[in-house]
Amino acid sequence: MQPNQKSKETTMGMEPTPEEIRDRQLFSELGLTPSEYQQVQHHLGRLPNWTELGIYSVMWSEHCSYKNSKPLLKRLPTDGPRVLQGPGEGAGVIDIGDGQAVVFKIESHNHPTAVEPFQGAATGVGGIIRDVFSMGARPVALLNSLRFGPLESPRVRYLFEQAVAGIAHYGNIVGIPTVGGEVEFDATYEGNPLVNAMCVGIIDHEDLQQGVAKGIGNPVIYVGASTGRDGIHGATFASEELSDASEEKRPSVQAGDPFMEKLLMEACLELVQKEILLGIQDMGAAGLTCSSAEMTAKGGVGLDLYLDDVPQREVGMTPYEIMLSESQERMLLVVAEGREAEVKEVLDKWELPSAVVGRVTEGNRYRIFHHRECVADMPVNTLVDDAPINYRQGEEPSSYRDGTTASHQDLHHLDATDALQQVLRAPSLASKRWVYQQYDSMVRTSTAVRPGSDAAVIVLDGFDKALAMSVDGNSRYVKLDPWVGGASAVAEAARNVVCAGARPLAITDCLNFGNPEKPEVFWQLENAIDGMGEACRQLATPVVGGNVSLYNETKGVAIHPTPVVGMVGLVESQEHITTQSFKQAGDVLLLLGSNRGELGGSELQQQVLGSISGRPPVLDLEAEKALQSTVLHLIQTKTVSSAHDLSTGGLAVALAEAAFANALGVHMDVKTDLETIPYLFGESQSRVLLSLPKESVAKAISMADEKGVPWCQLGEVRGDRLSITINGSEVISQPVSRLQTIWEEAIPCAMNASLTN
Amino acid sequence: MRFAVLVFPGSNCDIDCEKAIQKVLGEPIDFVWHTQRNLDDYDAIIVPGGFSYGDYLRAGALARFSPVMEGVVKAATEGKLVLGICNGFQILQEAGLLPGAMRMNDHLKFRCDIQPLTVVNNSLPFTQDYQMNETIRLPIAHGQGNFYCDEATHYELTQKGQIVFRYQGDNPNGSVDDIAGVCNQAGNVLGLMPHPERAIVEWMGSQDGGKMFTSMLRYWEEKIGAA
Amino acid sequence: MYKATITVRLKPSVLDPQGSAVKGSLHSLGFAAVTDVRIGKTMEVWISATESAEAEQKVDEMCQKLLANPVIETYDYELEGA
Amino acid sequence: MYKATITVRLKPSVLDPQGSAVKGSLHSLGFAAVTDVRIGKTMEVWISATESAEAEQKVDEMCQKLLANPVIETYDYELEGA
Ligand SMILES: Nc1ncnc2c1ncn2[C@@H]1O[C@H](COP(=O)(O)OP(=O)(O)O)[C@@H](O)[C@H]1O
Ligand SMILES: [Mg+2]
Repeated sequence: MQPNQKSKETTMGMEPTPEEIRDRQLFSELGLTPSEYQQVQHHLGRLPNWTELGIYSVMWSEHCSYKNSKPLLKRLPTDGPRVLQGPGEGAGVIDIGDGQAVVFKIESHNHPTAVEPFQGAATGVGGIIRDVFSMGARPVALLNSLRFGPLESPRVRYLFEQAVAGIAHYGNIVGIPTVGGEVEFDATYEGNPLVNAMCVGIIDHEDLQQGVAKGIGNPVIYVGASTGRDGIHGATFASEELSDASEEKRPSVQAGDPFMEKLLMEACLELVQKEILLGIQDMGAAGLTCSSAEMTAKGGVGLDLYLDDVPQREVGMTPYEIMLSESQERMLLVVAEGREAEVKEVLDKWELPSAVVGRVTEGNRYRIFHHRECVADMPVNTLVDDAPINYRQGEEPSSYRDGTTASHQDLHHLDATDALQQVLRAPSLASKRWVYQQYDSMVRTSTAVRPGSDAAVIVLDGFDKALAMSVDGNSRYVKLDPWVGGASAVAEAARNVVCAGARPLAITDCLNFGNPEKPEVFWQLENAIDGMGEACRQLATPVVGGNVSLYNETKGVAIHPTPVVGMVGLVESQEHITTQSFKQAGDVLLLLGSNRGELGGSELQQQVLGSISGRPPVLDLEAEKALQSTVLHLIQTKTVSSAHDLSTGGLAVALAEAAFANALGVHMDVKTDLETIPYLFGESQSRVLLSLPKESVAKAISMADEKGVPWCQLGEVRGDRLSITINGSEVISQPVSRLQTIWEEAIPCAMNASLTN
Repeated sequence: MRFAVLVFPGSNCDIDCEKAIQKVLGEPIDFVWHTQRNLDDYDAIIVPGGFSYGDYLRAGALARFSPVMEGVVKAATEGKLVLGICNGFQILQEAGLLPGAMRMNDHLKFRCDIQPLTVVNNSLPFTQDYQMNETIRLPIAHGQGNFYCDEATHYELTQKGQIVFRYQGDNPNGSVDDIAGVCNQAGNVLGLMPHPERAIVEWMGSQDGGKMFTSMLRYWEEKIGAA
Repeated sequence: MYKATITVRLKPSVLDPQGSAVKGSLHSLGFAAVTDVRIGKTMEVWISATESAEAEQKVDEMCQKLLANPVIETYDYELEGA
Repeated sequence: MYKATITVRLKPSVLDPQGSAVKGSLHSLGFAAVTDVRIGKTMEVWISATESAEAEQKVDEMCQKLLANPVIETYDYELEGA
C-alpha cells in the first residue's frame, strides 16, 4: 500500500512532501545523516514521507538503537546460571530460588532533568518503574544515582533541590520505597546533571511477561494516560549535546502523573495474575512508535495501528505527533482475540482509559492509519533490527600517558584532623540525609536496612531470605583510568552488598558519557566497558540490563565518564543482615585488605587541590574476590558486629561513618610504613572495616589468613571520641559528635542559600 | 475481631496494615474496595496511608466522597473503632470525623524518619496498652502533616483529652502544639500521622506500633465479654 | 458555556508555610521590599450551562462541597461566558 | 505599599493531573456539566514601593526569577495600591 504522499496541515505548519524532504535535505532536521536517509529509501523502495522519516529517526537514535554502543556492549558478560532474562527486555531477571526471581534495571533521565529538573527526574522514576512491572514483576524498591555541579551555584542548587523533590514526589506517591542511592558533586556536571533511576522488583517465575506481539488478528490495547504533544523527539533530544539551541528544540516538557502510574501498575499486575496477557510493553522513549515496533519485530509479525482510536489529550494531533509523543504513564498490551472484555473490566475497575488501537497482522509490514488513510507503511524489521551501527575508533588521550608520572607529595604535609574535617564537609562525602529523608524508604514494610548504610536490604514476605542492593560509580577514577574506574564501580557495588551480608548476583549499568563521535570519549567508553566486563566475569555478576546515555556535554565539553553500577545481592537469612555502624564498645576493629596509600583521584586530592591527577587506586580482582568471600563468610558465621567497605575518603572516613550511627568512639593505635595522610585518606580498593567481639578475633584472622587476605588489627570501639594514633603519635582526637555535626550539616547548610530557576 | 482495611485508588499502605494485623493479632482482615458502601460486617476499620487520588487538590479531599465513606460514617456513629493512619487521618478530617485540617509541612518537604512521640492519652481503645506519657518511636512519612486547628478547637481538644500523640523533640512538620494524633470526642475514631503498622518487628527499627493493635483487640474482647 | 475562575485562599488566621518560604526566598534574592506573601490556588472550571445563574449556583456548590476546605480556606470566584 | 496578585498557570500543553482528578471527582459528585478543570497558583505579594512602575518592575522580575517556572508555566498579575 502506498501511504498518502500529499503534504499535510500540522499545528506547526505544513508537513513537507517527500520530494521536499529530499530536495531540501530536511532529514537532517530529524537528526538523520544523508547515508541513513539513503538507507531509508532503500528499505522502502521509494521516498519516505514525514511521518515515516520521523519514525526512522527515533528508532535509529542512539537512545533506541544503541548504534554507537552496541558493538561494545556485546563485550559484557550477560550469562550465568541464575540469569532468566538478560539484556533486551524491559529489565533483567535473576533467579533467587523458591520459584522467585528479582527483576531490575537502571535508566538515565539526564537531559530532561537539565531542562525541567522536577518533572525530568520524576518521569525518570516513572519510566523505570514501568520497565519493571511490564515484566510482570511487583516493584519493591527504588534507588538513584545523582551527579550535580558544585552547590555554590544557585542554578545547581535549584536543579538539585527540584530533582530530588521530583524523585521523592513520584516514588512516594506510587508507594515504592526509595531505599538507596548516591550523590556526587563535581564541576564537570554543572551544565549537564545526571539522574539515573533504578527499580527492583520481585516475580514468580511463571508470571514472567514479554514485550512481544503475537497471534495474527489479536488486538493491541492502549492503556493509561492520553496522548499529548509532550516530549516529541525526546529520544533524539537525549541523543544530542545540550546547547543554547536545545532551548528552542526543546520538546514540550513531559509531566508525570504518579497517581496514574500507581493505577497502571496495579491494573497490569492484576492482568498478569489473571494470565490474560500475551505481550506487554511500556511506552518509554519514542512512545507508541518504539513500543509497538519492538513488540512487532520481536513477534516476527506485522501490525496495523489505527491512530484515530488512540486516546488524545490535545486536538488536531498529526500522525507524526501521535507516534512520537512521549506522554508518560502509557502501556501497550496484546491479548488473544475475544478477551478484550476481560481486560476492559480490570482496566475500568482501576479507572484507566483504554482502547484497542491495532491488530497483529501477517507478514512484516508496520502500517499506520489515520482518518481512514494509510499514512505509513514500513517493513518493521528495518526499524528495529536493521538500524545502522557505527563502528567507531577510540583514541587514547595524551593526558592519560601523563597520569603515570603524577606524585601526591603535595598532600602529605596536611594536618590529619583538618583533612578529615575537610573531606567530611565535602558535599560528595557528607551525609545524604537531606536527600533520603525526602524519600519514603519504608512503605511496603519490607525495608530492613534503610538509606545510610553500605547497601539497602529488603526482606521478602514469607521467606527468611532478603535482597541487598546498591548503586555505585566513581567518575574520578574513570576519568583517570577508564578501565580501572569501570572495574572499580563493579567491585565497589559488590563489596557494598557483601558488607550487608549478601552474595552479589548481577548488575545493571548506566553508561553516562560524552559525545561518542569524539575518539577520546569513545576510548573512555570502550575501556570502561572492558573494565566493567572483566570485573563482572571475575566476580560472577553478569550484566542483565542497562542503559546508555551519550552526548552528555555542555558547550562541547564532556562530563567525566560516569558508568554507574546497580548491584543486587541475595541475603540467605535475615540473621545475616549487617550494617556499617559499630554496635558496642569493646568490639575490636579489624581492617581487611592492603593499604597502598593511593591518593590519585581521591576525595582529599579533589578537595585540597581542586583537581585530580595521577592514576586511580589499583584494582586487583583476585584480591577483591578473596576479600569478599572472607567478609561474606565471616558475616554468615556471625563472627562480626559490623562491616563497612572503604571507599571515598579512605580509612579515616570509614571509621567516622561507622562511628556516627550509634555515637560510639574509636581508639586506634597502629604502626605503619606509610605516611599519615596517605595511610588515612588513601583510597586503596578491596578493603573492609570490621568490628567484632574480642572472642571472635582469632577466628576472623585465621579465616583471613586462609584466604590470603591481609589484615590489620586497628584498635577497638571505645568512648565517644575518634582517637587515632599512628607510629606513637596521636594524629586525630575529636569528639565523634563534633565530626558528625560537620558531616550532617554540610548539605543542609549549602542548600539554605537562595534558589532560583 | 474482624478488621476492614479500605482501599482507595492510590492507597499504598493497605497491604502493610494487613500484614501488621496478621502478624500482631492474627485476626481476620479484608481489603474493602472504595466502592463498597456497607461495612456492617466489620468491628474495626482501618483507613490506610498512601496518596488516595494522588492527594490532588488537598490530601484526602477526593477520597472522602467515595461510597465506602458512608459505611465509615455509620461505623463511627455506632461506636466501632475507626483508625486513620497518615492519609487515612487526612481523609477522616476531610470527612468531618476528626477535627482540624492538614497544611503542607512547614519546611515544604516530604519527611521520612523514625520519630519519637509522647502518648498523651492512654485511656482510649487504641492506646490502653501504652503507658501514660510513654515515649514511643514510630515511622513518619508525609508531606502534609502540619496539623492545624483554631484556638477554640485546640482548647476543646485539650480539655476533652482528644490530643492522643505529640511529637517529641523536633517537630517534624510544624503542627500546632506538636500534635501528631487526635481522636473524636467519643474516642472511637483516631487519626495519626505516624505509621504504627511500620513498627511491628525488630528489623523495622521499632516495635512500638504493635500495642496500638493489641489495645484495639483487648478493647473489643472486653466489650464482647461484657455484652 | 461558562468559565469560572475560582480562587481558594488560606484564611488569614492560618499560617501559610509556602508563603513564608517564598517570602524568605524573595528576600534572599534581594527583594527586600516584599513584606508578605500568601499562596493560594486558582482553578479554572469550564461548565456547560444555559444561564449564568445556573452556572453560578453550581460553582458555589462545588466550592462548598469539594474545592475549598472551610476549616482553613476561603474561596471566591468570577464567572464569564466562554 | 502595593499588592500584586499573581496567577501562575501550567502551559496548556503541559499535563495537569490535578485538574483531571478534580474533574473526575466533580463528575462523580454529579457535576456532569463540567467539561474541563485546570489548576494553578495564586500568589499575593505585598511590596513597599513608592511608585507603581517600580512595584511592577519588581513583580515582573520576581515572577521570572522565582515565582513561575518558564519551562512549564505562564504568569500574569494585577497590581493595586494597598
Ligand atoms: N540519592 C540518594 N538516595 C537515597 N539514598 C542515598 C542517596 N545518596 C546516598 N544515599 C545513601 O546514603 C548512604 C551513603 O552513600 P554513599 O556515601 O554513596 O555510600 P557508599 O560510599 O558506601 O556507596 C547510602 O546508604 C546511600 O544509599
Ligand atoms: Mg560503601
